[in-house]
Amino acid sequence: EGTLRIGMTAADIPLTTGQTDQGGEGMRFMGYTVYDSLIEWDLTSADKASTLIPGLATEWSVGEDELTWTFKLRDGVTFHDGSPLTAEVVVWNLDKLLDDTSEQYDSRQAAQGKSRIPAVASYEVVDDLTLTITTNEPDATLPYQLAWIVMSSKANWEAMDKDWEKVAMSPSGTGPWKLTEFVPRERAVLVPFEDYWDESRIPQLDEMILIPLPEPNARAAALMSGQVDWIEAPAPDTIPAMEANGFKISSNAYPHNWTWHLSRVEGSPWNDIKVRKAANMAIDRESMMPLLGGLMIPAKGFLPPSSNWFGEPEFDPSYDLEAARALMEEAGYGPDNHLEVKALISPSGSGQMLPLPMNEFVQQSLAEAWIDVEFSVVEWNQMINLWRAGAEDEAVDGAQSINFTYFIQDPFTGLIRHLDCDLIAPNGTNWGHYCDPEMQALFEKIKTTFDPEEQEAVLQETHEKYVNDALFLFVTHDVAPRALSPKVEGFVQAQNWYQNFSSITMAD
Amino acid sequence: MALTDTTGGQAVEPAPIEKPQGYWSGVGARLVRDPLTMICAGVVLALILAAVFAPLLGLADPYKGSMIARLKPLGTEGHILGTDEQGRDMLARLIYGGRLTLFIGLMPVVLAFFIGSALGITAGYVGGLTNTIIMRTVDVFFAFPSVLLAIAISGALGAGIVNSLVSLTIVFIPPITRVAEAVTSGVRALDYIDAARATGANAWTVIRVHVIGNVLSPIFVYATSLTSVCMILAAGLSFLGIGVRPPEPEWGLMLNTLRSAIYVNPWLSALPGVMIFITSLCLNLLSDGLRSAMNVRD
Amino acid sequence: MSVTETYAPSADTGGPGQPLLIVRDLQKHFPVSGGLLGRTQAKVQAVDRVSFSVKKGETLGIVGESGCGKSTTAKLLIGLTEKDRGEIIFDGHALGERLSLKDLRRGVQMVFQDSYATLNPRLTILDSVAFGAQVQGLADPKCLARKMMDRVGLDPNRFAHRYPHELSGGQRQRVNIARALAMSPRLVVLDEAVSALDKSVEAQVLNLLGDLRAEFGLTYIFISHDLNVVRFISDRILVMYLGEVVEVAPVDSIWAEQAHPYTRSLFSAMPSMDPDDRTKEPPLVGDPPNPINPPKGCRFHTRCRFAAEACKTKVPKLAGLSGNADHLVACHLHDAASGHPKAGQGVPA
Amino acid sequence: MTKLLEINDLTVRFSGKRTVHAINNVSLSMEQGETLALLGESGSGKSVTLKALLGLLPPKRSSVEGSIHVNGTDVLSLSGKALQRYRGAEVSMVFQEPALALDPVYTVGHQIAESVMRHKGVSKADALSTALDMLDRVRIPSANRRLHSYPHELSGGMRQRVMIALALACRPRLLLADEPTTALDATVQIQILLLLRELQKEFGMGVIFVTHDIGVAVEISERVAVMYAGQIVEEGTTREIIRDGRHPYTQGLLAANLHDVARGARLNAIPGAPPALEVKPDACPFAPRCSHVMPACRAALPPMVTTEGRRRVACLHADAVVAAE
Amino acid sequence: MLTYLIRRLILVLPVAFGVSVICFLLVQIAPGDPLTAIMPVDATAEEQDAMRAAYGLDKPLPIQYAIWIGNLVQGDMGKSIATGRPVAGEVFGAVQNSLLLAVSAAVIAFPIGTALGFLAGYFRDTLVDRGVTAISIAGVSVPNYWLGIVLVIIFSVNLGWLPSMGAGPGGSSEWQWNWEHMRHLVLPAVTLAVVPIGIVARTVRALAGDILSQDFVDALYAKGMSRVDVLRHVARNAAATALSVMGLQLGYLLGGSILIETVFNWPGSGFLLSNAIFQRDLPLLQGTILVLALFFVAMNLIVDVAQAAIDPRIQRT
Ligand SMILES: Nc1ncnc2c1ncn2[C@@H]1O[C@H](COP(=O)(O)OP(=O)(O)OP(=O)(O)O)[C@@H](O)[C@H]1O
Ligand SMILES: Nc1ncnc2c1ncn2[C@@H]1O[C@H](COP(=O)(O)OP(=O)(O)OP(=O)(O)O)[C@@H](O)[C@H]1O
Ligand SMILES: [Mg+2]
Ligand SMILES: [Mg+2]
Repeated sequence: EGTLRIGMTAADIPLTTGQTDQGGEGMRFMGYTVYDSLIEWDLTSADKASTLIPGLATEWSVGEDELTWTFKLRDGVTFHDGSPLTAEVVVWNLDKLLDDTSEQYDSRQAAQGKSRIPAVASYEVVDDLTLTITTNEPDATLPYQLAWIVMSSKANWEAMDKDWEKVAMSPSGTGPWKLTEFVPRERAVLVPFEDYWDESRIPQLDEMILIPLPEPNARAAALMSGQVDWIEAPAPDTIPAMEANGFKISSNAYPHNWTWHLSRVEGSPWNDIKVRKAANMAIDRESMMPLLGGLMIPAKGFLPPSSNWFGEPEFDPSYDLEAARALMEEAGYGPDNHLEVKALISPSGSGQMLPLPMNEFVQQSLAEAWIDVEFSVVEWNQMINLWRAGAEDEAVDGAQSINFTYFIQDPFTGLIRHLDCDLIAPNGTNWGHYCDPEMQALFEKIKTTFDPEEQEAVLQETHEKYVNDALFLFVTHDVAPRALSPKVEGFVQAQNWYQNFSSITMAD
Repeated sequence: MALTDTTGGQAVEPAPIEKPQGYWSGVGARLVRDPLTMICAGVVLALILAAVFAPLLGLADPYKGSMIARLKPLGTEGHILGTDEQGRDMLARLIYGGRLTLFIGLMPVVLAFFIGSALGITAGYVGGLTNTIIMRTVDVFFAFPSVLLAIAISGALGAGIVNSLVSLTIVFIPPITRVAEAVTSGVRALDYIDAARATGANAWTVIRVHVIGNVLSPIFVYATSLTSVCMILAAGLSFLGIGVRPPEPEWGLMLNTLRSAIYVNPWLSALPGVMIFITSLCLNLLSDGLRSAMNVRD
Repeated sequence: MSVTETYAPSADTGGPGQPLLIVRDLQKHFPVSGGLLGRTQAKVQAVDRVSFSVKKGETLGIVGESGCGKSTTAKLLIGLTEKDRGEIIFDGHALGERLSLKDLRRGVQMVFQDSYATLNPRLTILDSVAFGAQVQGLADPKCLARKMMDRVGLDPNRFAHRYPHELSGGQRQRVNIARALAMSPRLVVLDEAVSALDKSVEAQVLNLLGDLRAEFGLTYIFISHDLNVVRFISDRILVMYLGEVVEVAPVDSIWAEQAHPYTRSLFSAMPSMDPDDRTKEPPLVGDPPNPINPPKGCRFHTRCRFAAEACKTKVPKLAGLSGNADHLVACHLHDAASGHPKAGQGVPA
Repeated sequence: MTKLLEINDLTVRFSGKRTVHAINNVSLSMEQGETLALLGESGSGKSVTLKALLGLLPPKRSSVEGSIHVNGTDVLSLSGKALQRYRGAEVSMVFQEPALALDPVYTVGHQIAESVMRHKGVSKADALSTALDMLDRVRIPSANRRLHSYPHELSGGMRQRVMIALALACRPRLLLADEPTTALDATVQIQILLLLRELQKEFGMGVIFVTHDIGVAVEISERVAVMYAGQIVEEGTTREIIRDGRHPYTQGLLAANLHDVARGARLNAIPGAPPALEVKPDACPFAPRCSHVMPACRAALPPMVTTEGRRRVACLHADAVVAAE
Repeated sequence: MLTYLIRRLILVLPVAFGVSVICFLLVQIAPGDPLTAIMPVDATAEEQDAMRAAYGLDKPLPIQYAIWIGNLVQGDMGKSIATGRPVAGEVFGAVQNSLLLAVSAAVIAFPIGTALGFLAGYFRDTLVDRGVTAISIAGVSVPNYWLGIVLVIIFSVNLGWLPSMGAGPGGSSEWQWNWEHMRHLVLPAVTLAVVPIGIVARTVRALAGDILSQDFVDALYAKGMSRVDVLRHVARNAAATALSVMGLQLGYLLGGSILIETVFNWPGSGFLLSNAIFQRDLPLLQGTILVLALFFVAMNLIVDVAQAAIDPRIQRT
């Protein structure tokens, strides 16, 4: 019933051909709506952290060699164009991303998808509904990786003269929503796919319209003047006015953090665990709340406290200035001997929340513990480059930390990529050049523990080490706020980057 | 010495030595008699002085905020003009903000005035091929509307004070050059230039003594009329996020960062806009006043 | 110390017999651009084949209709406009050979018509007058300027620090004269120097010019379109038509007989001053033709009552009258060999 | 028969940045069909007199006193439609700079026709044919083509002919000509003067011809009024003025004309310059420049001495000077 | 007239060439890597190189320019890095929307500005004049992006009369001439019109004042013309200059609407440009600027020709 108009933060409609761009928001609105992946996130509950569930694959298992995975596909799934989903189509989709000699190779989708499945070495059709995927080394995180990869229709691509440009205008997936209208940068109209394989997820709405509205105030004004029914990431200061006018604010914990990634190169003051702990304890996270309109979860570790992988770390980074100062004194600093550090921050950036005021707050807090922070403010794009370049790069100009917000939804993005010795910049995104044998062993263990429950235990152990060693400056977690018109009903905000829109209805 | 009186009686009355009244003192006198212009000059001067001597005014630290004291309304004790989204004192930020705003609002015009005048006077006086080269190049820049050019250059260079200065200076050189060229070739055609050349003076002397003095004031008046445009544009760049970077106080940027506060405290978030408006209004009026004061012939 | 003592013109080199200025075959064509690519399409033949000489101490008057090239000639003389062709010889030295432009400008000065436009509005009178002397590196230019101002009847104490707009037209023209004289020139070119002035002021300035000429031994080229004024001040008169010299003669001679039909028309066009004998017929019809494409042959033939076939093709030469070699005229009627039906008979009455 | 023009005690003062007493108690009268030259130096108030006659002075910045009657109509009391009917039909004007007095963006034909249409209420076509006829009368060659020319396409003399055609198109009773030949060459000037003379006879209108050139006045007019500092200092027939100018200023002007002056002789120039008229003159305004000045001249305005007929002189020496000659 | 037209057209060529060079160089001076924005943040160096080669960013500058200009003359402005779609299509769609906005603003601004300017010029130095001068100075002094925000708060958020963003309901930009769509135009067009109102009023005032002080106005009165007639003459005299000022203003409106388009989320060229800047989408940035600049050049040309056509004083050979 009804039309839901959504104001996105993206400046453009995400890539419609399959593998989306525009980060998490892209997957949220154009990935998991129009498409499905073999393995998906469970988005039905608001109360617990989401876990992986079967998607287009109904079951999967790894062989004795710990390298070959076998996937059984769901029977009877059809694309919006009517063509059936088969193992051949899945392989075709993987080639689209990984095999640049294949006809269907699409550099734009590959740019988005390839790096998500580093473990995949080869794949093969077994029968119509069975395929195998072989990894280059044992890697138990493959299911998480595959949750990134969505399946587009091969038949549609062929019908569109094998031209991805044309596919973009009229794409076809297996997802609960069909794209019927697409005006770049302006709007995309999604309607329910009545033949969706999961009847419980057939959308109740007549239409869902996506509108890019990158400017926060334009979003707020659009919502309040009734031009859209839903906006992503309302600016905190607009929230009271919205609530006063009857708009609803929906928010929930999800795997996203706002942190200072610390440099561990030689000479960095952050190499001293006392300093790291002191800094963590110097921040009064509760006092930061008003700045964000209460829409934050104070960090107690790298992952949100509600995460299944949080574990039970001994170190509690909660505010304790006395303790912090004591630690600093132990480390050789004091009121007359401040520690001077340089920090990279950026004035804006996707998902960065309110980087300037938040960083200034951190700066003031650290000053209380005799840590004087000098900011090096760079533009967001530049910041990404510096982040890739690593702490040792000249361009970083001696900065000893970088302020970043991380998508931490799976073992790789959540834990491994930040501290793996093999991913030290520029090979990967271990910005701080951290390398610790113990940690390395834990990462190895994650990849080789194929039993989900055991794996969870290892992940917890890893995160405990993150916290106990105070490897980051843990500050806060975003809660993915969105403002909804009072007419929007039935939305359940999952603890995830992605959301389920099928349950939503519009009141009259 | 015996001179025949051909003077026609002018020397009849005793001749008191007349006080030399220079051109500029004349302009000054006319300006002083123009109340509106004087008020505007006062406002602009006050802003500039406040900006320059901001540290001596005993203001709050414009960079130091407090999360508890965010977005306090106007008239709050200790924060007459309230506080911004980070709890920083608005009065202090507006005054310190004047520094950067006026700097990147006025400096490009000043730079462009010197560069453009030099180019335009050269083109206008020398003429010929030099003129063609300079003016055709200027024509190309004229093909870009000023806002577009400023945004394009700033957008390409990225945010930052220096980049803003560079892009705005580039934007304002062509119009000033064009005016300078037009004025100079106009003056070049006047008889007094011929009269000066007829004395055997070289080109540089003629330019220095006879051209510059006469072309500089119209160019200057024109340049002053650009200051308000430049200031609005500079603030616009910051507003777009390609001008001054946070956390520097700058009116355009403050306008931007306070935009969402409009729902909390509309008056507060209007303040930077009001400052820009008042300043550019005064600059415009000042420029008009200057124009009429410099017009010797009436 | 009197003004005369400070007046230090360059030394006379050729003796009194040597003309102060000889101009030969001067030509200036201004390009007019137009057409598709803005190329030069036509030329304003502003000055063509102009030759004359000026004796030391005499005043040569130049008359002619508007646009006939009087000012251009004047500007060519002091190099303000670059000549296309021709020779300028000042006191025996040819410009460009033994005479530099700067030296020429020291010896020849000019007073322009529009007294206002020739003064820099941003300079005080004193600075304007002293500028030339300063440029030429003369000693104490300010003092010299004050003396010159005094000499032309402007009390330096009152006027030195004024600006041009604070002066009347007559006073400004005095300033212009003072400025020219501050350079101690030997030849002064006066381009319509009194035309813009009221009659009563004009008389004052003419008196002044006469006095100065006597005092400093000046030579004048006096350009005007007022025949009465030219007659009053000149020794000889040169008549121009469309960029060319049509007649040159001593004043009395030309007043007695205008040898060229154009000159005659010009003289007849003067208002009569006798209420009982007013002009009956306009001596000429129509406006002067456009100098962009002047008529071929004798340029006056389109308006000349006596024009014959020869006039349309053949350019008349400037030559002395048979009875009066000082009286030069360029007309086929006076040239027995011209082929004009009435050649050699002179202009009919 | 009513007088063509009757000006009584006209006084015009401009206020604004500077106060200028431009016209001071000027009285003047003209018979039908008479030509009068208004002679005087720059700033003596000639143009202002003509503008006052047409009600063209800027109403906010000028104050006008006295009276002006043209054919019995009180001009100063006219306004609105009546004023429009009067201007151009009863009295019309030829300006000094025809290049400036013609609207540059309309063809000359249109500009003449416009006037005809307004006063005669005829159709545009008829008005254009009247315009064509007028252009013919002022001897413009190939008038048909010129009808569609813009002012800038014409030479100076041609433009002035157009101005005259425009002014005469509605057959005014009085033509005001403000230095119409000053900007022209001598050869063209005489053509225009003769043309005006001829047209004046043909149309039988009165003409006021403003000039500062005595020679021009002689060529065109029967009578001459000499103006100085906003006053008429002498009036008489052209012959009287030329042969027997009585006011020292008139004499000075005659001498300055250089007609019949020996070459190189010293001129008998009037020294000094006219007064600025910032205050209303309460003595003879010419006194500071006059060589015959007496204390009485500086004490009060000299009376206007009317001698035989309509001849008058405003000078205490009016008779004495004659004796001295 | 035809020769004039052709000559003006020929004169445009070097300017257009210069414009293309500037547009091309403009993005070359940009620091940073244009691909940053579109690659997933953790893309490898190898993947980045592949991307770079795919976009031809690995070739030397002159060659890049030659390729770019070569494609350009064939109507191919390259593909947007961010969206992969052809730049030409994106830009022309956006320019249409901007043009709609600019023309609407012009339709509001020019008559109002002209009327105000005429009034002020005619009633020079009176209260009317003062009032108009005040309005026009305020108009050119107001930062219009700020004014836009204020108008949104008043008319969209508080009063709810007019929409605050977009070019049509539901973000749709398929323009239709109905109230549903035109409502969206009101606020941005009015905001954008404020500056040109000021400028046109000032220009027309000066023009009218100048013309009214010319001799021919006296001459018109002298031949018995009424005030209305005189005003007609004044208007005709002012037309050429006023028109050229307005033509240029229209160009400025088109090129200068970027701030307003950002405030109102108007899917025009300015909005596109600001996206291109923040995404470092070089081909798009180049293309947008180029099209806008060329449009401006064309506008100048039209203005010149129109001016020559209505003003007999301008040489038309
Ligand atoms: N710089 C120039 N460029 C082009 N044409 C010129 C230039 N200077 C003069 N002319 C033309 O040359 C011709 C002669 O001009 P000049 O000024 O010498 O005439 P003049 O006799 O002094 O006239 P006037 O009496 O009006 O001063 C005119 O047709 C004029 O238009
Ligand atoms: N509109 C005006 N406002 C103020 N003063 C004016 C105005 N018009 C004329 N005057 C002044 O009135 C006086 C007479 O001017 P008018 O134009 O009548 O002189 P004129 O005799 O026509 O001189 P010219 O020969 O120069 O045309 C001058 O001092 C002039 O400055
Ligand atoms: Mg001349
Ligand atoms: Mg006059």
